[in-house]
Amino acid sequence: MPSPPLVELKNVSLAYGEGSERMLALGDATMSIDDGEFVAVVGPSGCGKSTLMKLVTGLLPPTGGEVSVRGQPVTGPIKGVGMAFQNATLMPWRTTRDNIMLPLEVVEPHKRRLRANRAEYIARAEALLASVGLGGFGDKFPWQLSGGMQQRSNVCRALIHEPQILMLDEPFGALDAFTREELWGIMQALWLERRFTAVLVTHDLREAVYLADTVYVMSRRPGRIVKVRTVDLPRPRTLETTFEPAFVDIVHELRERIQQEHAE
Amino acid sequence: MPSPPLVELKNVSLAYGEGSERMLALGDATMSIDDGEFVAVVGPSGCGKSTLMKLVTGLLPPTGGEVSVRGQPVTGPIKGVGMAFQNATLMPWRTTRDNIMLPLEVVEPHKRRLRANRAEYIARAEALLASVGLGGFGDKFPWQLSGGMQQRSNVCRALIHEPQILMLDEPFGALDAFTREELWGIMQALWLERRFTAVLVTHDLREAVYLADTVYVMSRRPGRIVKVRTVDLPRPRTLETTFEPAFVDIVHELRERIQQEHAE
Amino acid sequence: HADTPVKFTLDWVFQGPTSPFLVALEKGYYKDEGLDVTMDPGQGSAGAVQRVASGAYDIGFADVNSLIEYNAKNPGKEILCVFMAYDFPPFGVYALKTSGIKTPADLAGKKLGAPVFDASFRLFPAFAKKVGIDPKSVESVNLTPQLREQSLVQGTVDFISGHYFSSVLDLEARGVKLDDLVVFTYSDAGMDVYGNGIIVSPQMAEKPEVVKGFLRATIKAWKEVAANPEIGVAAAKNRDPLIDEALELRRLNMSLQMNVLTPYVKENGMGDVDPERFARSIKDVADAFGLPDAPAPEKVFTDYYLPPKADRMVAP
Amino acid sequence: MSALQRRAIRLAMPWLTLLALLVLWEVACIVFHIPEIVAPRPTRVFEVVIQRWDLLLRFCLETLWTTLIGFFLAIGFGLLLGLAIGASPFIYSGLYPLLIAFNAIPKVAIVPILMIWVGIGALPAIITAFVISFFPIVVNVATGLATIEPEMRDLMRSLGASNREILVKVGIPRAMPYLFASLKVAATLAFVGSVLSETVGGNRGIGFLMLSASARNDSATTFAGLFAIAVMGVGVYAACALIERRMTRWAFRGELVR
Amino acid sequence: MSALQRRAIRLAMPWLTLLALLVLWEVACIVFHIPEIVAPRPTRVFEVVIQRWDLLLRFCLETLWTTLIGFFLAIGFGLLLGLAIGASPFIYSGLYPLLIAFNAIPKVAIVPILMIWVGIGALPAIITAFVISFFPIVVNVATGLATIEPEMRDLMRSLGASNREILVKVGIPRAMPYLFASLKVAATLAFVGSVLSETVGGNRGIGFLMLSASARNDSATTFAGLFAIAVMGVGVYAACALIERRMTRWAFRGELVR
Ligand SMILES: Nc1ncnc2c1ncn2[C@@H]1O[C@H](COP(=O)(O)OP(=O)(O)OP(=O)(O)O)[C@@H](O)[C@H]1O
Ligand SMILES: Nc1ncnc2c1ncn2[C@@H]1O[C@H](COP(=O)(O)OP(=O)(O)OP(=O)(O)O)[C@@H](O)[C@H]1O
Ligand SMILES: [Mg+2]
Ligand SMILES: [Mg+2]
Repeated sequence: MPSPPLVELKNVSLAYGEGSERMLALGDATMSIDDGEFVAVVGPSGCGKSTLMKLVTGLLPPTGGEVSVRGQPVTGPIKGVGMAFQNATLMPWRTTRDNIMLPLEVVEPHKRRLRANRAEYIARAEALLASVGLGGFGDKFPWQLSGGMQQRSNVCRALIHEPQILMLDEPFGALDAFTREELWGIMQALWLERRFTAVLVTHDLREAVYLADTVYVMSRRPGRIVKVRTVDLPRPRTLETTFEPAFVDIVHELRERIQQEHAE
Repeated sequence: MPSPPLVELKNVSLAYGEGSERMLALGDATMSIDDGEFVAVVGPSGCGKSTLMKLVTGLLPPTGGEVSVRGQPVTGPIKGVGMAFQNATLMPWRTTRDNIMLPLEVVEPHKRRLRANRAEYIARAEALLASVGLGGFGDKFPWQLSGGMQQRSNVCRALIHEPQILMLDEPFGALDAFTREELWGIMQALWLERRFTAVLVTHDLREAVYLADTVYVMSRRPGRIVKVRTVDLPRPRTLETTFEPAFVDIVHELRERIQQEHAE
Repeated sequence: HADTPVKFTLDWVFQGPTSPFLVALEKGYYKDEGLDVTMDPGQGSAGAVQRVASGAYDIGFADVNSLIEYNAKNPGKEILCVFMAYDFPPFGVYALKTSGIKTPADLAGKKLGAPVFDASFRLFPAFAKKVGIDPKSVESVNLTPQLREQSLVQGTVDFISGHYFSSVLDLEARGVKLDDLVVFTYSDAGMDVYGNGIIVSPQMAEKPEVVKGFLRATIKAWKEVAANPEIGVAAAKNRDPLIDEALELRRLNMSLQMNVLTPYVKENGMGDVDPERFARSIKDVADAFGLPDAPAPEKVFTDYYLPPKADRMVAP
Repeated sequence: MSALQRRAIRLAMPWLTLLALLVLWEVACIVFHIPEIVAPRPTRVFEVVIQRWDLLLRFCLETLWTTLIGFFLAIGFGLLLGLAIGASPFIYSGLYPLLIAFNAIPKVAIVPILMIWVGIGALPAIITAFVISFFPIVVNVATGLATIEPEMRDLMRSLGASNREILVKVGIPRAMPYLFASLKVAATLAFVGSVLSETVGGNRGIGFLMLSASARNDSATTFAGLFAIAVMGVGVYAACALIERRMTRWAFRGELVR
Repeated sequence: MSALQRRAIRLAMPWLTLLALLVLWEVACIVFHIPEIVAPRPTRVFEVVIQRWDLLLRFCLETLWTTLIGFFLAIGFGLLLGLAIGASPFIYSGLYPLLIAFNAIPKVAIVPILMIWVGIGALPAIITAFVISFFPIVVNVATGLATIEPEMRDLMRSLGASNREILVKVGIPRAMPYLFASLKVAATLAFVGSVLSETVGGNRGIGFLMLSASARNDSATTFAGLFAIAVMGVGVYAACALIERRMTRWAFRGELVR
């Protein structure tokens, strides 16, 4: 018997604003994410992907339908989440290191352990920074970093407390192809090791197929799920995998579905 | 006799901070951009591309070397520039329409004409918004837009006053492939029509080759220009062009040079 | 055993006329009576009455007319005056000779400037009646003490009211000689109200030994100051090192001559009141203040705590 | 709790706290036998308010308009000087210390001198209200400007905007939340200023009324005056808060206070 | 102009303006024959300062420490209450109007009552300084909190942070520029408060010195007192500004004032 889904969305819709300002951002989303599944969401700009992320983590209450996590309806922000928002929102008054260590100050059990094990945690932060190519930048303030560097810090902050659910909203958009592909590898390794549940929003179909078990394609605003594609390529996937026909086929299939959406 | 270059950088270097905080962001950049040329700059994240943009437009004074525009050394922000910064920096107190109309309130001759011809300018703004797929969003505030929509507004703001020099810092990073390719077409059409000078920073090599006459490849930080590649494909280029061997070859050539940079 | 603590408030800052209290404090006369007195400057008589009424202070030095008003408005909670210091009040109004004001009758229709809490100002209606002008015909303007004399000099107001020993000296400091002034004191107009006295809180009134001791010590000091005003000025100088000794000496002498060492005091000693005159003055005051009914004299003043007459002969 | 209930409670809250406070005060007066001269019972004060309604209103209106004129002057000049200080390092370093020095000086000491210069009446009250409420506006506007994000400035500079344009297009909107914060302080200070001036000299305004009442030992009327000032202060604040909500909605878009 | 020159001018500016002002004043006094009792010439005031140096210093120190205690209390409680108001809509709606009302009331009217309660001396001065400087801090901190970017709040909420944690990790740092802006106002007001209390009652502090000097028509000493207060005010401001630069460098990273 398969384990029950970790996150379940049933006919979820969301409208921003009230009265004449009311605008439907997410039309009718139904999806279920298993524990330990890596999910990617793709779709045109403005279709409600970021909104979907906020709904899943309970940051926004849906205006229609139901969101449940581990069978419980979601009423507020759920626990054990690491989220990399689309805009980095690093705190300008903290150094980069302190920024990525923020979750450790808030999330248990790290919060409890932080004071006693500070050195160890700092080492962990430094290692994480180094792994994304930001070694030595821990002491800089976020506004002293380039756009891509801010984005990488943002990802580090989502990872550092080893969350069970990882939400990544276009995490690599501002990076060059090579840095990006390197980070795919790092992300996959992490996932293989820890088997957290991950939701990735991206515009890069190769990225989606490389990392995900399931890819959801969304329609234009108001967003609906128009296609669900399981990616059953064996893990670990490598850059070579991306040139294999099976991989390329999936990318093409997704591409076509989106194009259709776009042409409408 | 060829016309003298519009923008010329001679051994330009830039260091941020002072004393022990001092950090060389741009090592030694030499480039010259002709009037009406479309230039693309690619390079790894954090190599100084955004810094280069600010140097060219005179927003930052170089710490070494010399920047000159039309033969004159640059001492302050130069005129006739439209710049789309990497972060959208839309003003939260203005609606999207008012945001993209900001240059009209500041830049001559529009500034002078704005009051009398308000309706006409508003129509122009609306048309521009519609062309990037934001028709009907003029009345929304920037914080009511999705990330990709903010980025498109940002590009609109750089275009609306028909600047002679257009600076685009990763303008399409947060867009899906189709929207992005559509915008390439729009951008090229604009360029063909007005023949402004453009500098585009991007991580998408296909984007660079599609749009640019010349592509500059930068090294890792501190950035230097390590390769200059002229793209002599005929205009107008189309999406079909991107599948032609000549196009693909250039992309591969650039890709290899960057990879080499990355591997170091 | 420890000395009884007593909190004492003046009606105004430390100056020559109030220096006897400082002399008593400095020379340890209060201490000799077993009292531990702390002394603070005040912000006008009304304030001093309030301070004592509220129990924040045990004993105060205040204008008895203020006290009459307070007692009239707070029946059952009366504060008693136990010692009359100024047998004649220092109240008066002052104008410049150049203004053309010659007699009190000329004040009608003119503009009066004074702090609203100034006793002379409050009693002006009674004075006006005495000299036969309609108090309503006089426009009055509130002026803080710092402004009062300056406004007269500048002509912002036609005349001012205030304590004689304050206003005359303040005007002099602004270059106006006594000869250039028209002075109408209230006592000259036949208004024989009383001036400042020592008032005690109800709690303190129940400790006669303390009050009596306080009065004995104060009178002793007053006697010395009357004989030798310099020691008063010296005590004030000790307390407030910035004062101008010559000026304070003049102020003190003025107040001694005009307000303290009156013929009545020379004859009957300091501190007591003439019952008949006192009753009359209460009526006058109640009239001027528009009080519904005048308090009985024994609800305002008592001679219960006074030392024997022989001990109160302060005149040198 | 439904949104409606929340809203109702929010509207009722100030009245409830006020009521609680007054009841507490009344009870304290009775229990501790506080003499009326020290602090009259609220019921006594309300009695006076009702009895002397017309008188209070007349004096209040005198105070209100002088205060408002001073307040508006303070907004105008405060904004201008704040912008100047925020925009120019020389004006900043030249004027700021002097402004601070001037503001540390208690106005009580200045007002009599002022009256010697300009006479007695509404003018010194307006000037005092202006002078006292001016400074918080300057400080907050200057801080608002100084904390402008450099990205915004770069954007404007890339368009070739002059410093004045940067100030107008970015500086002023950006400083608005700071401005409105300061207006709450400035409005209350303006009342303090005009009332202060009225107590120092003249025979107009609620300050004069209160002072002469206190000289008569009529503390109920003095307190009625205090209440009246408080009510006017809250009125002006409410007006500011209303405009604030309209003009700086963007800054409060994520309000903790919802 | 080189950076060094700029810096030198910036440092010299306050002194130059001060000097200009004093010279202007001196000249005005001489030209318009202003009597010393109205406004003494600055040279006269300095004469007094030099003559009575020790005395002034003693009274100043008394004032300074009461002011500082009141000021620190105001920072502490102002921050707390500002956070409470910024964090809870109920506290906001329940307390804000009352605070406004209280602040519109001139403290001159309250201090005598206060003295009746707590007696005379340093305590009422501390309380007055506290009460008067408290409000700007509350308003600014509350505004700083209310204008937190919703993105930051979402980030904290996604980590499961409690409201208290959001307040501590985002609210407080975010409100710092607002806090420091208010401290400049609060510091000057604290001096106004303690001096006010000293003039109302007691025999300590520079306020008492000024009052007795003015009762004696010794206006040169009164003005020397004013100068002394101004100097102390600037001193406290300078200290605040120094700490501000250290603690909120991030907010001023793009300063117009460079
Ligand atoms: N304001 C600043 N203060 C200090 N250092 C800075 C500042 N801005 C940028 N830098 C540093 O300069 C270097 C180059 O930054 P820049 O923004 O030019 O990179 P970039 O090439 O645009 O990178 P990306 O592709 O990530 O946007 C980076 O190492 C960055 O840390
Ligand atoms: N705070 C908000 N208030 C009002 N409307 C909003 C708000 N946030 C988003 N929207 C609207 O909701 C829609 C979906 O936004 P969302 O950010 O979810 O898009 P997205 O799929 O993440 O797009 P992108 O790929 O461009 O980031 C958009 O049309 C946007 O205008
Ligand atoms: Mg998004
Ligand atoms: Mg960049």
